[in-house]
Amino acid sequence: MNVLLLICLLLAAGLVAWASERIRPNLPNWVALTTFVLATLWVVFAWLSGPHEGGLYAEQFYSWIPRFGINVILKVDGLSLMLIGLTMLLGAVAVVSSWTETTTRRGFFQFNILWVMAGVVGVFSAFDLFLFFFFWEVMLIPMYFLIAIWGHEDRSYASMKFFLFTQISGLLMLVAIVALVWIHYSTHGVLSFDYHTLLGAELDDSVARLLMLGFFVAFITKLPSVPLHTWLPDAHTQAPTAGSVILAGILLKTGAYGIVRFVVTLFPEASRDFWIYGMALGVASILYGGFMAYSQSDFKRLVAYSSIAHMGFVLVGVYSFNDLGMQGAIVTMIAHGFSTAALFMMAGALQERLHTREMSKMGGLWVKAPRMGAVTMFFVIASVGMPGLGNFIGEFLVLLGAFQKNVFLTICAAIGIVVAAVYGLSLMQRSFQGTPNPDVPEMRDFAFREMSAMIVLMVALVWLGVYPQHVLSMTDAILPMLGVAP
Amino acid sequence: MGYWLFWIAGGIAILSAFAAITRMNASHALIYLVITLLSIAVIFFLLGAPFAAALEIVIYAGAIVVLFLFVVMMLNLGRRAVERERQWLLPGIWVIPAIMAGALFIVLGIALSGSEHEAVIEGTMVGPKEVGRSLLGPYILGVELAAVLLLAALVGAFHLGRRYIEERREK
Amino acid sequence: MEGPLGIPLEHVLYLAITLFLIGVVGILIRRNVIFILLSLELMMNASALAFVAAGAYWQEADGQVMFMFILALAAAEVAVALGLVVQLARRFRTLDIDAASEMTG
Amino acid sequence: MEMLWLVPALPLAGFLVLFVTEGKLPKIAVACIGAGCVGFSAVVAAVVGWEYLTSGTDAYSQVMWTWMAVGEFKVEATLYFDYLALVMVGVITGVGFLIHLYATGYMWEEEGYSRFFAYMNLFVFAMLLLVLGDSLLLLFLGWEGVGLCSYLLIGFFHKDPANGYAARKAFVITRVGDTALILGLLLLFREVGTLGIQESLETARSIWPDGSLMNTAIALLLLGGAVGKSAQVPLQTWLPDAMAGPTPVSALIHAATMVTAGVYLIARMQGIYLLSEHAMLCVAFVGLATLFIASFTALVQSDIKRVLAFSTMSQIGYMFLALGVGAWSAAIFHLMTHAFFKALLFLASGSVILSLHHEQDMHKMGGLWRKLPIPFWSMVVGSIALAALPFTSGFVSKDAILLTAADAPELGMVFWGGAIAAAFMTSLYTTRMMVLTFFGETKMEPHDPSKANMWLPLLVLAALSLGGGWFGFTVLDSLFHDHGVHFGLHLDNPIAIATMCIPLLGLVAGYLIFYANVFDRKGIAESGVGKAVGRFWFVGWGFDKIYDSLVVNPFRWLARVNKGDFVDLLFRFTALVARILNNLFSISQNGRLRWYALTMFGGLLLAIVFVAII
Repeated sequence: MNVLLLICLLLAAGLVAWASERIRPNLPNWVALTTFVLATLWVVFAWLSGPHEGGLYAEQFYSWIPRFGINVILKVDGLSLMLIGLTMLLGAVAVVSSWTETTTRRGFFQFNILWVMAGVVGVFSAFDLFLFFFFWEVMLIPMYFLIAIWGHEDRSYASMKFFLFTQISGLLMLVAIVALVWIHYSTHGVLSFDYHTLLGAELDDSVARLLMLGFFVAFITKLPSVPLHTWLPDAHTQAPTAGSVILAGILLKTGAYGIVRFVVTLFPEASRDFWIYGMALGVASILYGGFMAYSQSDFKRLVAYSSIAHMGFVLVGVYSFNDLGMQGAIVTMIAHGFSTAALFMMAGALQERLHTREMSKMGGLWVKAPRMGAVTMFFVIASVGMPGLGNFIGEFLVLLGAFQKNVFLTICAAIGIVVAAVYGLSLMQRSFQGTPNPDVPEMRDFAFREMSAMIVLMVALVWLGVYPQHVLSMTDAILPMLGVAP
Repeated sequence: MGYWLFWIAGGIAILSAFAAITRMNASHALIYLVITLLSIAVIFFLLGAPFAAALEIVIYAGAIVVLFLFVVMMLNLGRRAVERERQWLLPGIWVIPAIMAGALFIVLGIALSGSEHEAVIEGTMVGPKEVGRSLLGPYILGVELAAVLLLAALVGAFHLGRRYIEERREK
Repeated sequence: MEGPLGIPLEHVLYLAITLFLIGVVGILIRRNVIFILLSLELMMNASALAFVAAGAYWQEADGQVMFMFILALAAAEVAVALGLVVQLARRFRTLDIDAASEMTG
Repeated sequence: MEMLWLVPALPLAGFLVLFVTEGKLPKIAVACIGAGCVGFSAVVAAVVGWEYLTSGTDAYSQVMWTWMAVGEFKVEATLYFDYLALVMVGVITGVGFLIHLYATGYMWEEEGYSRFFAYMNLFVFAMLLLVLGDSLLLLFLGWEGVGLCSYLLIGFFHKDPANGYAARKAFVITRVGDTALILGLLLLFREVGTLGIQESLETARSIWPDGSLMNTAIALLLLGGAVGKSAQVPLQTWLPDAMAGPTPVSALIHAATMVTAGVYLIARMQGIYLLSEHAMLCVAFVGLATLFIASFTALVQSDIKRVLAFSTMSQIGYMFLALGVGAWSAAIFHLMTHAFFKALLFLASGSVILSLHHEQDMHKMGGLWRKLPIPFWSMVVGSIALAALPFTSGFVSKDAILLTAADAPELGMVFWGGAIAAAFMTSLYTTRMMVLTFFGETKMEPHDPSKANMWLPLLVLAALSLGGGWFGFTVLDSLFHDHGVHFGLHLDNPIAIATMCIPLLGLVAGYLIFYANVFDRKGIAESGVGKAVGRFWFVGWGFDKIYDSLVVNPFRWLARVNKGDFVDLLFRFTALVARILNNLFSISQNGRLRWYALTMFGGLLLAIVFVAII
């Protein structure tokens, strides 16, 4: 599997999709969908054919700017492959979900989606810090366009907020990257942005802590964790459905991935000393996110806050520094990708039908659209953490891992499960159950197109919940690399 | 001798420059500007830069200011413009610029008088030949850039003027 | 020209400063665009004078080269600026520079 | 016994079929699938049980697949079948099938027929997984699964927001208990290193031969889970509201099976509890408190299903008491008999309710005994079993509990006294319920909807309620290896005689008070003290109010106040400062050329002065 080829494919497909709008307005959708389905199959094929020596599924090296030690180093290990697979699958789902929603400038719309995805794939596979930062920015700007052009009523505020938060935190990371490279250069005399070279950088404790914080802040902004989360509810709420799906399903994962791949490994000592803060932030996210989710009356906003709570589990898991927590964090990332993406699709479908996201204007929708009700119920239950579905596996493993580290914080995190039940069921009650709202017009139920996307996600969640071993064994091998004892 | 010539020309330049910025009638002001330019040309000549002096007269006084005059004539300002100038140029408007200019003069004067050794210009002639050598030698890049600048100005001026002409034609 | 001229460099620079400041004051007190451009020409000449004086002091051609560049600059500036003046006069029916103050922050 | 996996798989298949067909099947097919798969499951369970009993092995386990494995943490999806599982599976599939059968008639007229049976089948699947799972995590899967189905079925009539509220209340409150359970699992794994039930019990015995603080902590955390699920004090408030669900649901989930999951959990983990006296004591006191509180509350309810709900709570309290005093077999036995007679009571009351067009207020019923003979006689049988009149199944099991409790060291008489007082109250409220419902003047004219599929389960359950006690003598006593539990009649012991007679006394008292009106009942109820006490009992001793004012209302208030997210204020403030500065500076950006020139000149002046000074 050649990752660069995959990225180029996505970039090229973006251009083709943009151009194809002139032939027929619906053609960009087909181009994007085909690309994502093919890419998904490609990833699945790579997965089935197994890793090469050294546990890598792909490895590419191209010289880029040799003078500064910047190269195109792309590697795909189990974690990366899984996240890339998730990305491609959710890409297809996002395209399906916005099939009829977007009516203006579809070509440019799909172009942006494809380019975001290209950036994300790059982020998940770049093993050169400069390249990583490059892709980090590549995925940011099309996303900004997606929100700013096709968003809802408050889009300019939301997109600007999104942009500023991620950009400023990204700059912090850039500073940290450059400083790290410089320090490595001044001690070893080798100017290199290569991840594996930089792993050997010898840093003072205080310096390492500062640099680690630079990365950490960038990633928890993206994750996001309390208190840097406030861009997310606005961005999610205002983004078009596909944008929300991508944001929640994938872009948040880049933050988590960054922590796992870079913060923990590049600064092992500093991160280990930092565990209590990381974990506490995670717990704060869980509780505060859940609490805020309950207080929302906007369907999408509620789901957005619930994402914060779920990503808190990731943070807790990573900072438990053991195999259970780490694996739990990874499974949570994947499962959250599926469940929340589906809920955002549901919010989008409701908005398309009812032209509102306000739950006080819904109520009793089950009567009108039983399929949508059942599907929503499924995903609400999944995100509440029902055993047998993916989210539970992740959250339980996280709790199990965290419990070894700190009992008190684990208890607080476990309370988050109760809060999840409170907001999840309140979402269900306010939108689909209760007295049917007489003001709600007749709405059509899910048809084949939407249902098939949902079924894919449902099957994925059940699979993850009943047999998570596929995912667990893929990341098992790389746990030592992530600084976690197996 | 040269020194006195210099100050005579310089005094004329200052006086006429002052007159140029205070006149109400634009044409008169431009004529005063020409006088300033000519006195500066004299100074150039005294300083041993005959080529610069010639260009000052030919291009500055001869071409640029004439261009000004053309525009002034084209706009056909007349007596009412003079009246309006009189209304605009109130005595109060002088205060702040004058204070600041005075301050700057004092500061620069202090800075200049601070130097120890006497720097005296000998007045040795540096002729067109040296200037040409220098221009097309080390400064060739500057010349190219100046050419680009002039081209840009040409295009810009053409663009601005063309719109004017077209709009007139429509009327 | 032969022989020692005997003009102190400072004096030439005083002259240049004086002319420059007159130009500045001109810009600040006039509202008519033509006068502002005229003041601008004065300032440019003042700086050109400083260049040429410095070049003469060192007995090098560089001062005059700079003068040439200033000349080119002035020519370009005048060409565009006068085009703008014509447009301004047409559009606002006045030469008052304050009339064209729409480009606010 | 290889067919064991089929037992849970059949209901799951039923659920999947009903789920996928989205209610497009005809009702008759839905009924066949819904009840049929549970019936088949019961048959398979019977076969497996028979093989198990005849094989003479202690336990049989069936590994299906490795659920997850991370480092040392490994969870197998394993089914484990032993005596305890046998009883539980028998109750779940047997009683479950009867209730499904009943529900095919009861729900016939309702919307969402298929959805109902899908949920019911899913419930049976989850419940079976709960009792068959050999890993605590698998148990937890079933545990949450039944909680989910309970939520779905309580809120089955989702158009009424009150039902939705009751459903959410049930789910959230049990979730509180579940959180304790999860923490228990975490602690167990940390201390013992496994979540396999048998494995962990063995390890616990070997590493804590004399018990330890950790052991007690684990036991108490598990108890927390059990308390939530089994509606015991202090997490009991959800059960009465859960009666918003259709009556078969109340019978299956909120009487016969799910609410007894806590009892099952403690019985299953008895190895942990046996090592900790304090934990045992806690279990006993939880049971005692619940049975006491609930039986008083049941006396003043007017909704027939709420009476039964409080009665369920108090009966489960008996089971907890039994667990607490170490009478494991008596607890499980009472679980079984309670499943019989409480299911019977619910189904019979369901028939009454259905015939009165969903009227549940007992004060509006009366005089129905002639008009609804089958429900009436079923209720009579159920009532006497509930009141533990001699020779009914309820008597056998409850007697065993009370006598064992009386034998408990030190606190024996406390346990016995509390329990027997509650038993008296049980007779009293049962009588009241029967009198109000079936005797007196007829206030509403019933229509009898009874069909064979509805009265047949009643008959079977009535027979089991009467004769189910024989299981205790014949089978159970020999299966559980705990001795010192008193099954049978003990006429030589005054306590035993009192235990037998006091329920009878209650019956007589009930007859005198509610039927013969010997006392001025109204006068007492309307006097100041009577009113206050009545109200206090009626609201279930005020637990709801306490939780509302301590937790629910503050949470809601905070949620309302903080809807805008106060953290965002920080960032909004930053943005505001930037905007104010922007406005400030854009004043200078006024588009006036001479102003710009002046400021430039000023800046130049400053710069030169600055340089000159330096």
